[in-house]
Amino acid sequence: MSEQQQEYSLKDYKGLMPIWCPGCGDFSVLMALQKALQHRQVAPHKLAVISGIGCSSRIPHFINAYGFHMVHGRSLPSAAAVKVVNPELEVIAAGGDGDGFAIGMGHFPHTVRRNPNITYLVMDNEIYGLTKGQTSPTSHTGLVTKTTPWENADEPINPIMTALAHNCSFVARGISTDVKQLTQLLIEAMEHPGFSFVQAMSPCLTFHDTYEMVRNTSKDLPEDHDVTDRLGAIKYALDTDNMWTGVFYKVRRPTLDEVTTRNKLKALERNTKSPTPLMKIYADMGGKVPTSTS
Amino acid sequence: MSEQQQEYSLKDYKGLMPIWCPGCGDFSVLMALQKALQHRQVAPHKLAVISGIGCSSRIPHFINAYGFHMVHGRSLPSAAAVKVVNPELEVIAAGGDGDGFAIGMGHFPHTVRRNPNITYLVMDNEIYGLTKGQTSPTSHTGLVTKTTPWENADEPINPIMTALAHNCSFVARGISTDVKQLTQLLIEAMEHPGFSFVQAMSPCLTFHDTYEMVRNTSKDLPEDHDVTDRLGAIKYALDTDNMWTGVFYKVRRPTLDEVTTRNKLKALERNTKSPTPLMKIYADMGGKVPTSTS
Amino acid sequence: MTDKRRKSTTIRLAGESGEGVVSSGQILTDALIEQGFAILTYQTFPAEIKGGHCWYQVRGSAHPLDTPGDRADILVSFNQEGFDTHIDDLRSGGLIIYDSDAVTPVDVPKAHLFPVPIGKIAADEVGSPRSKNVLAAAILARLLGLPEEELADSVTKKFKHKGAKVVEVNVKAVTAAYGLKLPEVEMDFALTRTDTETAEPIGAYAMTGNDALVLGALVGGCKFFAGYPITPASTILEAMMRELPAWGGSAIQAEDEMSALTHCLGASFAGAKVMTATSGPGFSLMIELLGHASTVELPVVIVDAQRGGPSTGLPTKYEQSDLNAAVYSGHGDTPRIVLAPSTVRENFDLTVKAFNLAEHYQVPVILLTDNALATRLERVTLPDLNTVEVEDRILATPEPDEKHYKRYKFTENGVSPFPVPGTPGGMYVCEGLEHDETGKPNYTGENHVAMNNKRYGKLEDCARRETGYYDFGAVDPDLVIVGWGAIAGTVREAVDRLTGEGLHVGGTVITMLSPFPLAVRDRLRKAKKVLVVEGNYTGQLAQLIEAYNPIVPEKLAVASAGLIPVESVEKVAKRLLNVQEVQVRE
Amino acid sequence: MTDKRRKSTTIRLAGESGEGVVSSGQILTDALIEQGFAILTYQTFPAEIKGGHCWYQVRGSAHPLDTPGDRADILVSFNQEGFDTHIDDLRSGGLIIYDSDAVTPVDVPKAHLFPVPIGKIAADEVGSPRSKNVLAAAILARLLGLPEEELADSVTKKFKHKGAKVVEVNVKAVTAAYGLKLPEVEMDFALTRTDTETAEPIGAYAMTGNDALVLGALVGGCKFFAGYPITPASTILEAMMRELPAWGGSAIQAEDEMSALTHCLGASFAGAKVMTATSGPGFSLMIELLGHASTVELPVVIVDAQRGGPSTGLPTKYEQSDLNAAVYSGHGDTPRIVLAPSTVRENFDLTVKAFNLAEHYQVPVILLTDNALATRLERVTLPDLNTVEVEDRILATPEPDEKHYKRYKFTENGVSPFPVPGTPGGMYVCEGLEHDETGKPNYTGENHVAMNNKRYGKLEDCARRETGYYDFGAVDPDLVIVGWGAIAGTVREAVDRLTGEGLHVGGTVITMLSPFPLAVRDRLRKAKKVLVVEGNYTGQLAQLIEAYNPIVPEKLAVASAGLIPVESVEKVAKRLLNVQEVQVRE
Ligand SMILES: Cc1ncc(C[n+]2csc(CCOP(=O)(O)OP(=O)(O)O)c2C)c(N)n1
Ligand SMILES: Cc1ncc(C[n+]2csc(CCOP(=O)(O)OP(=O)(O)O)c2C)c(N)n1
Ligand code: SF4
Ligand code: SF4
Ligand SMILES: [Mg+2]
Ligand SMILES: [Mg+2]
Repeated sequence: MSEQQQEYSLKDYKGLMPIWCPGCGDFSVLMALQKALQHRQVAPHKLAVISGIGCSSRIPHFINAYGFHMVHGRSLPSAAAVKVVNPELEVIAAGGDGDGFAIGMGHFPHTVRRNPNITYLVMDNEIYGLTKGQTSPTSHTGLVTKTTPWENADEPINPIMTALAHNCSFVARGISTDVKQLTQLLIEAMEHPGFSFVQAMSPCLTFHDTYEMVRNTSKDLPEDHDVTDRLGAIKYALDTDNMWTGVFYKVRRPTLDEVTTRNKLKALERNTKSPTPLMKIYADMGGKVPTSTS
Repeated sequence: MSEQQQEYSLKDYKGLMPIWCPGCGDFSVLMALQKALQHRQVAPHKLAVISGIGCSSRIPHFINAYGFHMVHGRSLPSAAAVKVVNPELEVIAAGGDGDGFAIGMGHFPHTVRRNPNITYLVMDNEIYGLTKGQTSPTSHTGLVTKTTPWENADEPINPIMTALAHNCSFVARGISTDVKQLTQLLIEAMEHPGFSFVQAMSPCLTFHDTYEMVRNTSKDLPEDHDVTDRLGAIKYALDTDNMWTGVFYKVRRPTLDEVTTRNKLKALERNTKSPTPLMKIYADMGGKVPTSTS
Repeated sequence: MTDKRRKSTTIRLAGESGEGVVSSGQILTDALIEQGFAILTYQTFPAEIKGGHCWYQVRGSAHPLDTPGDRADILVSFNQEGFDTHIDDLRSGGLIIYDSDAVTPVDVPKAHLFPVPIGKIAADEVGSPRSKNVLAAAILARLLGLPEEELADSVTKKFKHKGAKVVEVNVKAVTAAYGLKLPEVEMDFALTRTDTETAEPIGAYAMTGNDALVLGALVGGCKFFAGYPITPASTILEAMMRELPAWGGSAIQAEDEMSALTHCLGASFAGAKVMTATSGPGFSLMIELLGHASTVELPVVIVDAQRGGPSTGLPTKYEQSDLNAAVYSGHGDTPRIVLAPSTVRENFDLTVKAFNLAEHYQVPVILLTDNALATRLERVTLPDLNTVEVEDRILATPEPDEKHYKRYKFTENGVSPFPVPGTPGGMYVCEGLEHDETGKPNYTGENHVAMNNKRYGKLEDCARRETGYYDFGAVDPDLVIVGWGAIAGTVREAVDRLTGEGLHVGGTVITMLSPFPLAVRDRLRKAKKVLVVEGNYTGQLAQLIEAYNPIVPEKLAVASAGLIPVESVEKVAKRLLNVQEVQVRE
Repeated sequence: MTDKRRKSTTIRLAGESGEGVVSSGQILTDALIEQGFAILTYQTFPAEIKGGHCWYQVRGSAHPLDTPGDRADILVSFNQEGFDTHIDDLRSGGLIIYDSDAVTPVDVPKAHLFPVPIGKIAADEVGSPRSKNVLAAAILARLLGLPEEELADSVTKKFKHKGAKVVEVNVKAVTAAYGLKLPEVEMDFALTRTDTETAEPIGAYAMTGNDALVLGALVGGCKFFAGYPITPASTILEAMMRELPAWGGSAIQAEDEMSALTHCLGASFAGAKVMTATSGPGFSLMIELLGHASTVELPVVIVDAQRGGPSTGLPTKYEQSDLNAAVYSGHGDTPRIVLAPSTVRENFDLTVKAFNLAEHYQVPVILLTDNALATRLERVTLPDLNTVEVEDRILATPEPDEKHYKRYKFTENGVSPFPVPGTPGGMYVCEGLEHDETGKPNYTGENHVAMNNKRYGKLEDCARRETGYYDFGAVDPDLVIVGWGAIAGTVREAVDRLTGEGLHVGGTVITMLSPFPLAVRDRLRKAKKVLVVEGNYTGQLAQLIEAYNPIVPEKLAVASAGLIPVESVEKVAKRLLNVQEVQVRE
């Protein structure tokens, strides 16, 4: 491999053998992600994949990369911090609909607000897979599961709408059955500077087979959809007849890593004239004050 | 008082003396709430006010009612449960922007989804008051506070937009300086069957005086705004030039308490023919099986 | 040796998840249940959804059982991994049944081999490869002495809803199994009911620990439940979602564990009896709210069905390592009651008690069960409802125009009558800041001391009223073996065996971990030696006993993703007693 | 009596929040600092934003101080409540200064009264009602022996930024104060510097505990911080937001405490030294993540600045009741290190140590401070940077094309070299499920035992390397008084006084609560009596010592929203020694 150092093949992104059920949508999502990584020639050792808990959240093990299997629902804050500390890494947060929009819901809007330059991939099967088939926040109203024997009565979470509500800087939806489009979306998401949210519809054959629903309702966003038009994107997000796929919205805002880097530069510059209170004491103690030129 | 049992005066809603700073917007919000309660002649002992932690969240003490001062950020799930257990109570959840949209953010969309028939009043001062002036999730970009000496870089949370994104069944905004309108909004909110969200702009004189901003940008929603038009409401919510006040949106969905009551009736009816597995054992043990007619 | 020990047979099935290991075990278990035998099972699933190694153990007897058994009398293995992994756990002289087309037995000392081409018979003779499970179950049933017709009946009942064709195939599998030539084995696996008349009742129901717990909650008056799925507590949530409406209550699937407990606190504030159920990671998330419940004095039952920790840990494995978390978690001085059932029946009883204590003392009660107890199927007796005591909260009866109602009134035992919202004159604020008797915030030292006295006074009263442990074995023991939770069955069985050998050994099972049952001290002090047995790494109960007792208990603390074998306990006990040399007559 | 005790004067100011109580105390404190005296303050704010009773205490001396003093030598009260609430805390023979227009002194035994129409002088004579604070400060400065010009200089410096007019008014207030006729008092309040040459250095900086802690973190190499505001840890967050960029790092205000710690874990995974800071309620929310850090073996420093608990509790009061939470919280067997500084200087030192231990052992380190320590201003010596040891994480150096890198490699002391993401060949999954050496999930019993051994092995190594406590007082003590945290100063001062009276008393301050410093045992066992002093209700340290030691320590556990007075400790100590009769010469 050392001869082709510069060229990563698809197999360079393969980790352990996935342990998903045969037919699980997550296989295709994993494939799309690996293809996107290969397309972008991300060095595996410069890649960090961070997930929560769930079938889908097992994904770090299946990719040859630095992985972090966080607790349930908290992939985003750690992924954002990884990027802050090391902006050179390609950082992917990944997980399920339960992980992201039930227990993890509190972190999503705030990560969107801070806009770290990372990609967030949600494998949405509208069910809790790992815990064997309970209703999830994206399960549709009326669904009967182990935990809704009297029918699910809740309005489902609309992840695309949620992202748009908080002015998420990149919002897209793909489906596991269209690996080509999903690959393209993931490439675009990684290339976008800022927080990129990709919802991948990824059916769970074992506990809630949504293949038919996905097949019947998914539709590419029209060519002429203006990805800078937030209200236009919202209209497509709210459409209950069609499950639109493609890039809904894209906007350039300062990223969290840009902001923290900018603050550092500002502060280091100020150190030369007026160091911070504790920096003064540090200098007294014999410490060397860091400045923008040092 | 026993002679006028049926008539509650404003003073019947007064609890302890508020301990807010002179000039705090929360005084007016409290006044509006008490007026709304009086207008609706809610019996104080049939009223439950549930809050989180913050200056604003002290409000249960200032109202003559059953109060619950929860931990920081978690008024909503407890308020919803109060209503489920006792649908005859008037249930108000109240708190601040930090309480509701920082630490409490995870519960807001899910409470909206379940649609309990309660009113949620957020006193939004765009700052953390009680902890003495740190940036809050609704603080505007660029704000300098004790925790953002290098300027707040985050996109603020838009509470109205957030509520609309999750199809909240009643969405309104008022301002502390217009007690009359706010009273009216609160009356309407309480009357609406379902989860009613009221954002009350309520400046913090001590740490972040937004009186001027509120005065200069607030504007009544036009008469002809259709409150059943979600997309129309979203347009007003996204307007960055004007801070629109009034009812943005209103929709009738089954409420959580209706759903739980319906499930009970369904289940009790079924008990007569086919009791649940554990109910069968219970009957064996000598228990009386409850039915819809018993 | 068997004279003192009651006859039982332990069977283990092992193979790849999805191969029929569990269903085969369940068919056998169901048949044993129908035939009126006591059973106790132990199962371990892979944490993955599909695939992975799994095994199922069932012990049957005509007498009540304390454990699922250590070593198997019969091992069934469908594949090589099952054979290799479990062969060492086969009792010497035991029998191993294996699929002769999938397994090559290597180096099996002191065991009898029974190779059967299970897969082939199922496919060729029975005509359905999926009938492997019935085939294996039927071979086992035959070894256990069940008549062919009875098993056929049981299988028929089980598959009836799948149609006549499926029933036919499976009955054919039974016939095939009963037609096989069995090997000669000196051990007699058949379950006998010779002394049924003198035997203790084995109970009418076969239930899992989780089901017994839910039944206990419903009988105890639970009217509100909120929970978030997590292994092995999900089945409690599922049962509650199904059952509660039929019992006139409501259940909610929350967005996380904090929301679950918060919902419960709201419902409790509104006057309902409430419960939530979770496992370690979810319990850790509830800690702030647990302290809140303690401070605002709201009754709530919190079930922690423990699994292997720390962190996400070993989600499908047994472990008892949340004791410290249950007893000590939470900032500040935070009183709570902690109960730990150790059998399926105790899961019922202690859940009722948990509700009674929560309501009586207006305090959070943590019920510590574990994965073994949660998932095991055990034959249990349930009490007549008339004998089950159910306590309700002491309600306040304020004057209708009372002002500043004293919700937190100081009383003899610290319990203040509770005003249900809706009651005229009882208005107060349920307050998590330190407060005075009316609920008004108050930060003076005197008040804080008085309120701590009030809150802990309730625990002290509880410690006086409740025993919180029980003893068995020798009256004046040289050694007391102490256990809690699922491992207590192991202690019971060990004490049984040791006393059967004439040794002066007693057992103590602690069922209340907080407030700590101080009377236990006397027993432990009097004993020459003390041995604490628990399924965790650091010896949490041992440390807890030490924290309250100036004695040094010996520890046997093992966290190895499985129950500690009775044998290990026996061995350490003998070492402590210096009786290694004692001759055990075979 | 004063021969053994060093000369100091303790002043308490009390009144309504916003009346100038705190600013007056601060002016005096600043002047004392400028004049080179040691100071140590204690303040308590109302938990409300405006209004409420508050008080400020400052003790000055030419010698280092251990506590802010029990009883006041001088009490200043601006209103009646201040007078009534604090009069009992005035030393017999002390002086009470009060606003004669606002206070009616009732029944004051053994105290000297000094009525001053403070408000009136400020309004009429000085010409500004707001100058009350300077006026009071100047009266106190005069009593403490500070020359008028020096105080005027200090006041000028302080108000310079507010313009010449404000300076003028305030200097006038100083003049007015120095013109007052003082009462005759037998006690001499003046601070003297007679023996400066032999005195211990009192240090160059007056810092709060929180500032010292932040400095310690920065010197220790902290490069990432995330936190959520909470009293009394908010000032750590604020300082970090301000400082970190200037030190080349980044700080984030998170949306809650779980996000804060999660951010930190991500940053630590990426290779940075990280810290978060909170108080009890926030700490309780972090428990699941604390266990995660422990399992995935990521270094992180978690500050819990304790306040009164449980629940939201007493947000602005001192209490040390999170020991159990720090040591035991979390499901499963979850190793962590817990350090507890007891002075502002130790806040610096132990924060550096916290980073060193976190990085060395790749383990979460909890730093338990408290409200008293966090907010007190204390004069401290800081070390020369060259003497401060800073440790870095042991980094992995994998082969660039290594496969299945063993992130969790078994080693002698359990510490495995750490691969920073970006390093070729080091790819692994940082895993919260139980895992093998490579990070791959593994649920076998053998692996779980081995990994528990590895994780706890690190703590055992730490217990061997670190002392974790220090002793003082009598060499062969009849009684050892044990303390931790802010209350340790009280123990030091008590031991000082008792030994000064010829009693054989020793002191022990425990600075590491986990792993428990076992060597402490020997000292405690040798002592005839042991007394544990701590600011909580249940006696958490006493229980912890007992959990690890077969001895019964006596308890003095008080949670009364204030430091336990030295006097109380003295009294119990004497009772234990049966020396009530000992004559103390005045
Ligand atoms: C704190 C906590 N609560 C609950 C769980 C149990 N749990 C694990 S995965 C999961 C949900 C999985 O659903 P989703 O995120 O949609 O992933 P999927 O399995 O469907 O891919 C739950 C509830 C846990 N591990 N931790
Ligand atoms: C778990 C927890 N974290 C932090 C705090 C500290 N805290 C109290 S109130 C508050 C924020 C208050 O802001 P907001 O909700 O906007 O209310 P306001 O005071 O502005 O009305 C914070 C951070 C707490 N009490 N509990
Ligand atoms: S349970 Fe569902 S989500 Fe999980 S691996 Fe199987 S198919 Fe996929
Ligand atoms: S600090 Fe601000 S929000 Fe709090 S009481 Fe004062 S003005 Fe109101
Ligand atoms: Mg899912
Ligand atoms: Mg606010």
